[in-house]
Amino acid sequence: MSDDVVSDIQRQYLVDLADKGRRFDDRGLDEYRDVSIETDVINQAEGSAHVRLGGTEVYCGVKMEMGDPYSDSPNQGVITTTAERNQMASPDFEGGPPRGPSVEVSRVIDRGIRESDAVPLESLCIEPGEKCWVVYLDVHCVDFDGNLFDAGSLGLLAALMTAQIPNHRHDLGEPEPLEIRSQPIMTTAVKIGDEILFDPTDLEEKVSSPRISVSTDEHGRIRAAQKSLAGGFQPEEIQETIRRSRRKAEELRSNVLETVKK
Amino acid sequence: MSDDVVSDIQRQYLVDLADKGRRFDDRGLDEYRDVSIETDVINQAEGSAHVRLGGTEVYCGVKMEMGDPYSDSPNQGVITTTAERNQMASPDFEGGPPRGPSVEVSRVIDRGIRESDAVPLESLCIEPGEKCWVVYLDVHCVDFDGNLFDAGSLGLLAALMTAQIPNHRHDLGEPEPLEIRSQPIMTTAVKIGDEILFDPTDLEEKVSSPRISVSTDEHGRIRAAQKSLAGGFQPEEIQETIRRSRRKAEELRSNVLETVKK
Amino acid sequence: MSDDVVSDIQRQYLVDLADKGRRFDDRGLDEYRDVSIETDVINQAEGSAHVRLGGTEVYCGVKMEMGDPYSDSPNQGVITTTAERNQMASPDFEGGPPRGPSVEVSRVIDRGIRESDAVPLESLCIEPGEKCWVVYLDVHCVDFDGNLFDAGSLGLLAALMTAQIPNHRHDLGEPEPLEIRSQPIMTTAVKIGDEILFDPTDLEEKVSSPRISVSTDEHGRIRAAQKSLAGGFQPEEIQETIRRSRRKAEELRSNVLETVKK
Amino acid sequence: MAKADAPDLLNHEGLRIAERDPVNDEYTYGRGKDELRPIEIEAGVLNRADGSAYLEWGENKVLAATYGPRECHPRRDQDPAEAVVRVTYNMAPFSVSDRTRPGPSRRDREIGKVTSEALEPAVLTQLYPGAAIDVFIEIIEAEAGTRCAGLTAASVSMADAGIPMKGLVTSCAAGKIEDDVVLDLSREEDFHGEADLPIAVVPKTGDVVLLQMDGDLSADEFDEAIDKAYEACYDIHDLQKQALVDRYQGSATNGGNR
Amino acid sequence: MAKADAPDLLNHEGLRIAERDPVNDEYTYGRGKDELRPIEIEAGVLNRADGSAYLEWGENKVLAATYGPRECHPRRDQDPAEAVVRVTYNMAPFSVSDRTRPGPSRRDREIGKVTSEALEPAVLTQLYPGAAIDVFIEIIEAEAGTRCAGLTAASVSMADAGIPMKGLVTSCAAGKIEDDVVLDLSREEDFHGEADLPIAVVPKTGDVVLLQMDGDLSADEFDEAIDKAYEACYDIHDLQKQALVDRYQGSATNGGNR
Amino acid sequence: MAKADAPDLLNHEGLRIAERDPVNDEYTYGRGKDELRPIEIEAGVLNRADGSAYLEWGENKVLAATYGPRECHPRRDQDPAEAVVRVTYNMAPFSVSDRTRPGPSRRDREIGKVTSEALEPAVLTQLYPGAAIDVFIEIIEAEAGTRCAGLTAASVSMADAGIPMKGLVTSCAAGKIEDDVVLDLSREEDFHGEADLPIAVVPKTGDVVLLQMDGDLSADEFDEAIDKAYEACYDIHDLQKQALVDRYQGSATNGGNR
Repeated sequence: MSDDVVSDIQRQYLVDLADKGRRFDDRGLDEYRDVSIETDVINQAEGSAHVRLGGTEVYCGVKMEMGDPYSDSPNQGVITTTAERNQMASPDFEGGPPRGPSVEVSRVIDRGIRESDAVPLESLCIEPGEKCWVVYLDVHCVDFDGNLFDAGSLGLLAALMTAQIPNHRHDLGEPEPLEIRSQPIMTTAVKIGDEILFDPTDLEEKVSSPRISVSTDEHGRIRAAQKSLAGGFQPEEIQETIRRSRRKAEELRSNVLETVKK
Repeated sequence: MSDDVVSDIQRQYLVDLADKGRRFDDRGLDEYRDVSIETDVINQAEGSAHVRLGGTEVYCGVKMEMGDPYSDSPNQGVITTTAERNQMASPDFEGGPPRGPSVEVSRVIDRGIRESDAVPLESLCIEPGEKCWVVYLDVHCVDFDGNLFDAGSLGLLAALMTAQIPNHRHDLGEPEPLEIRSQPIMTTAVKIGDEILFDPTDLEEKVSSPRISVSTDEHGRIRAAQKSLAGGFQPEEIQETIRRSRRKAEELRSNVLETVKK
Repeated sequence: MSDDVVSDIQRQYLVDLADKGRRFDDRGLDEYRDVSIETDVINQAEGSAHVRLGGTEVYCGVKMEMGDPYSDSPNQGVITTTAERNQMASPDFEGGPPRGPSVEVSRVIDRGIRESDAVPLESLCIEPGEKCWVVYLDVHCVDFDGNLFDAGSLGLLAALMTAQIPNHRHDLGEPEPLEIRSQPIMTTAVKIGDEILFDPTDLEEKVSSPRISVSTDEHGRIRAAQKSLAGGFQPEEIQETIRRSRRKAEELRSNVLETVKK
Repeated sequence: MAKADAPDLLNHEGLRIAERDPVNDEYTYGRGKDELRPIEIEAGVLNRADGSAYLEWGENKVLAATYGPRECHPRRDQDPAEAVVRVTYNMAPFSVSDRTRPGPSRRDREIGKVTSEALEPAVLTQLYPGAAIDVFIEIIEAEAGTRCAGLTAASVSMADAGIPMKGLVTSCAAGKIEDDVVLDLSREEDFHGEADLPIAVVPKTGDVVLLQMDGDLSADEFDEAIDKAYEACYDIHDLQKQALVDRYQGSATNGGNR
Repeated sequence: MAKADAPDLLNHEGLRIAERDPVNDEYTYGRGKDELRPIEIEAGVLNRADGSAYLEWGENKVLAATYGPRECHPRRDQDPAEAVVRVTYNMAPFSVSDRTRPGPSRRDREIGKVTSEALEPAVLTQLYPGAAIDVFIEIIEAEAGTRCAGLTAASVSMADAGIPMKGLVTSCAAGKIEDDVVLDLSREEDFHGEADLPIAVVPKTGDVVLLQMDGDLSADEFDEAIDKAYEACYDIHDLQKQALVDRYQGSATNGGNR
Repeated sequence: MAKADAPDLLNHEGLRIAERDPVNDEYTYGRGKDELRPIEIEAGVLNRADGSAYLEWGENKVLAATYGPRECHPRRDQDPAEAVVRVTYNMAPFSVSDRTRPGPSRRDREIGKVTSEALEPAVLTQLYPGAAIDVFIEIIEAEAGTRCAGLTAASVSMADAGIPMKGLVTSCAAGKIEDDVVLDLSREEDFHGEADLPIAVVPKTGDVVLLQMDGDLSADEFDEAIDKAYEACYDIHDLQKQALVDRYQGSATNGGNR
């Protein structure tokens, strides 16, 4: 499937399957592909994770440097999120400066973490108005078969949960874990025909279907959402999807995130 | 007229008309299209103006921020002028980084204001060598039918004349008007056949005719000039055009600029 | 020869000649084209040189500004090398941001100078941790017939050897010469057929031959090397070329560099 | 998102800020929880574009222009099976409190992408295979809800350009302030509020074609916010239609609103 | 533009600065008001370019090269009816007092544009529809008047490349110092003077094809400046023609001037 | 390149640093002068690429992917006579001690260029005129010798993609520490050592297709370094071949190493 365009026959096939509650890889509509997370895979990073979500594979890194707080938030540190659609990962990914899809994935993953206050910005203050931690969150996708939003979000959360503040590098004492105030889980679904399917593959994302990503915290509260790609949802479909998203997030939280060592 | 290239027939038609002292829109050779200026149209800006010059329409904004003076002029503030040829305004305008024509219009409008000392840079000094006002002048063209030079220059002057220094935002006291030392008016003409026509439309600018823009202050002194586009002028044509430009500038000054509230 | 691609016939012709120990311009295999160096050609620069190497012509400039040392090397100044492949110099050179070949020539020339400690970075310190000299080395190629590596390296060395530190511009006293700790000479060869030819022309660099550049200091020590272009060398060819490179460097040193006034 | 030094966003009668006196930093209350800021739309305001619209929404001032269907450059953007809808969303440098650099920011490019994905479903793209429909949105002045304002104007500009569509696209946001779900956040509410949820709807089909949300909502609040914004889209849809009617019945005086 | 700490630009005899001793910051006077700085031009100085020229003008050192007519890439630059003249004007990083970043600045791009518009009217572009004539101007060292020097050299390089032209294009500036209109400003005069007015002329037709001006001039001073610069262009035109004659009569020794 | 505060790079037995305790900043010695760091290679690790490889070499972690032969965009990169081999070499932002900005740096672009020139001689490029073979090297974690690791992995990924080649390309470096020529510098050795000389070899033909060097070497030391690195390439070549055998005999468990 090295082509950006999916044929009508492929689309119809996926729609027909969905009508019967089935998918081309025999998963259930709500079923995620196999997920594995390994943390502390990169010694050079303060925190890191290697995530496989079916055929999608990402490395996530947390780097922390000392920097200047913004003048309008002297008591806060800074978080910057970048998600790269490396050309290695798919024949569809382009080189050159980031275009819409790359910018979107960076910003949506960023909002999922920022809006849930996963890392409280005040906890990154070193000296008010003078020095703070600048935290770089990088998602590096090396193999792509859809649903980069969930793989990247999960990997960054795992990397954050296992990150160590490098106090020793700046004569600030021993390394210590980052404060994690909340653990948002993003779950993504597409609509094919009249059905909602979770954890879409690249092919499922390409069949002109609308997609919705929802970030839920451990209290079941919605912290971020994004509809993207073609087409639309009826409002009741969205409300139903939100409820299923919250359940899936809870599942991922207990099945996958619990394996991440604190 | 969505094409950059004008046919020989169109060109010949305009030349024939000009020979008879006429133009395709029935204006006189020295006649400007209808001009309207509305100021204070953008609350977020320190000064602003909305200008319509025939079918050309621009928004001009003045923004002031506190910044550092250049080390070789510690007693002066900084002025930066940008004129955007937004793709919205014409099918001929290109996206991407600014090419020659966009750079030229920014720089010519900038020189018209800077060389006439319209805003004395010393008046923008807050604390010598430490703090000064950085003044951003932005011309935002949304509809284009030629003569962006005059529309943009007029709009910026009106925006400057009505701008308020935001002292209150930096605990420097009450807002106060910018010091305006001179009021340069730019007038632009093209040569079609053997005739000089003022305030050219897009079509008139496209018929391989040379163009000349002249900036005149309220004492009738020439402060900036620029010949551009194809072809050339005989020296006596230039000298004659300069004199007509000064008259037109005086007219615009009394008819249009006087409507701008101080 | 305005085409990047060289025909098989041309290639075979050059190989046949090389087999007989000859070249299309009648030079010997180890023979350099005429070299001329003129220094102090640009008054605006702290040091400058104009080099002709056969049909290749470059201007080299040394500019020194006062700047901040890097925080991890407070006692050192900064050197930055840029070599431009100006479109003026060859129909094959492209505009736009530098691509691989331009980046390579900058970096290889830079390493030749940096790795031999030609200008000791500590000698550029003005006030530890506070102020240092930032030295810009620029190679500006205006005519290109191959072997930009050697022409640029030679020109920069000559420019450095005649440069004057502009102390007077910063109230630091009289101008004084830069400290030159070593004088690295770069020599470049290509392999055509089974022969090694020094100082290749543009045509010789294009016939899918591998190239090797070696930088040797005045003690005959190797300070930098770079193989580039297509194809490869047998290890004994490299070792033999290194020895010939050292001899050629010594020749250039006494024949050419000695003419540069100290 | 609750921040210190916030003004009261709701007064004792449950009314919202209607106006702010910038000099004395005092607020006038009066807007209801389900009440939109004032909206005015005018179609056909530009000469060069094939279609255009001007929209004021609170203190937002937005222009939208449509060119096309026309040839698609560069070719890599082409789709041989249908027209592509390309949206450039841009903030004028003087449109916000801190001057922005000219040219689309990363935020602008994300909004451009989701806006094009919201407009495309309403367009009969298969009528123009290989072509481009280029929509330009310029935010002249920004308050809050610029993406909703831009999208709503863009859709009118496409209709004005005669692009064949299943229907207009309409956009509106709901949000949460002081634990209440309310319609159409203003600048202060956006800054001090707890959540913002902009959506876009194709009223003809009922499809939600844009949805973004950030903040903190329970599932019930999320539902309530969707419902409020969804319903408001139908009201705004009437304004869009009226602007087009006025345009073609000539009852609008060109430049009347501006 | 008058600035503090300016040296006397005219001495008591009305003569202009001829030289400056940088060590003692002292000036020698001697240049007349209508006198050009020394100019030397050599044609055909580069191997690779189809045509080239080297020019020294005061302390300006300029190279110009012409390639073409040749295929026009990218295609969007093509004109099906005639050749396009594209000019890249660039300052070498070491050409000015403060080192500049490699690559054309905004100033360079403006000068490239107006230079191409000045050269194109002299070229028989309709002979090569769809083609490009690419002119590269490199300022190796800059004093003042680099655009005039670059344009004058560029025109010679085009003639050297055999581009069919109605005539050469010649450029020169006049300016105002201490209330006097004078020819061809030097660095100090440009910096401390009150106005600068560079023009370019096609001497064969008498057309003024480039004109820029900034500063402060009365209408009469403007006329006077044009007249002075215009007349000087005819003198410089002779130098251009001589350079081409030398080139083709072989009387120039390659590299003689450099 | 000798720097202050360097640890002893060789202990009294002439053994090299094998490990560093980052907390106590203490070193364990044990590696011999001609001993490589541990290397593990796995072929066929990615789903989307036509061929891929994962390689660990000391603390370096590298992925390589090959796409092609495929259509060559943009056209200016095309060679009508043969396939072009394009290499993109990139460091992940978190791969090094100080976070790097996403996207290839100038260093990355130079390495990409010389790597493509090292790989191309081994490819039967004339079989696919006009096509592109695109190789992507991602440095996930960097110690020292990343270009050798990347090139060695890239060659395996090309074989895994079925690109017809004369043979694999193998890369290794030698260097100088404390006046001794040793094989395969580690991070501390690279930082405090006196020279580094990476090469790449096509073991089938014996050709050296990449060579870079910086530092300070006598001619004899240069020869010795080449010999050491050259010999080691043949050992690493065995590991490359074994990775491909494992891949096609299915003895590798996908993801085993990672």
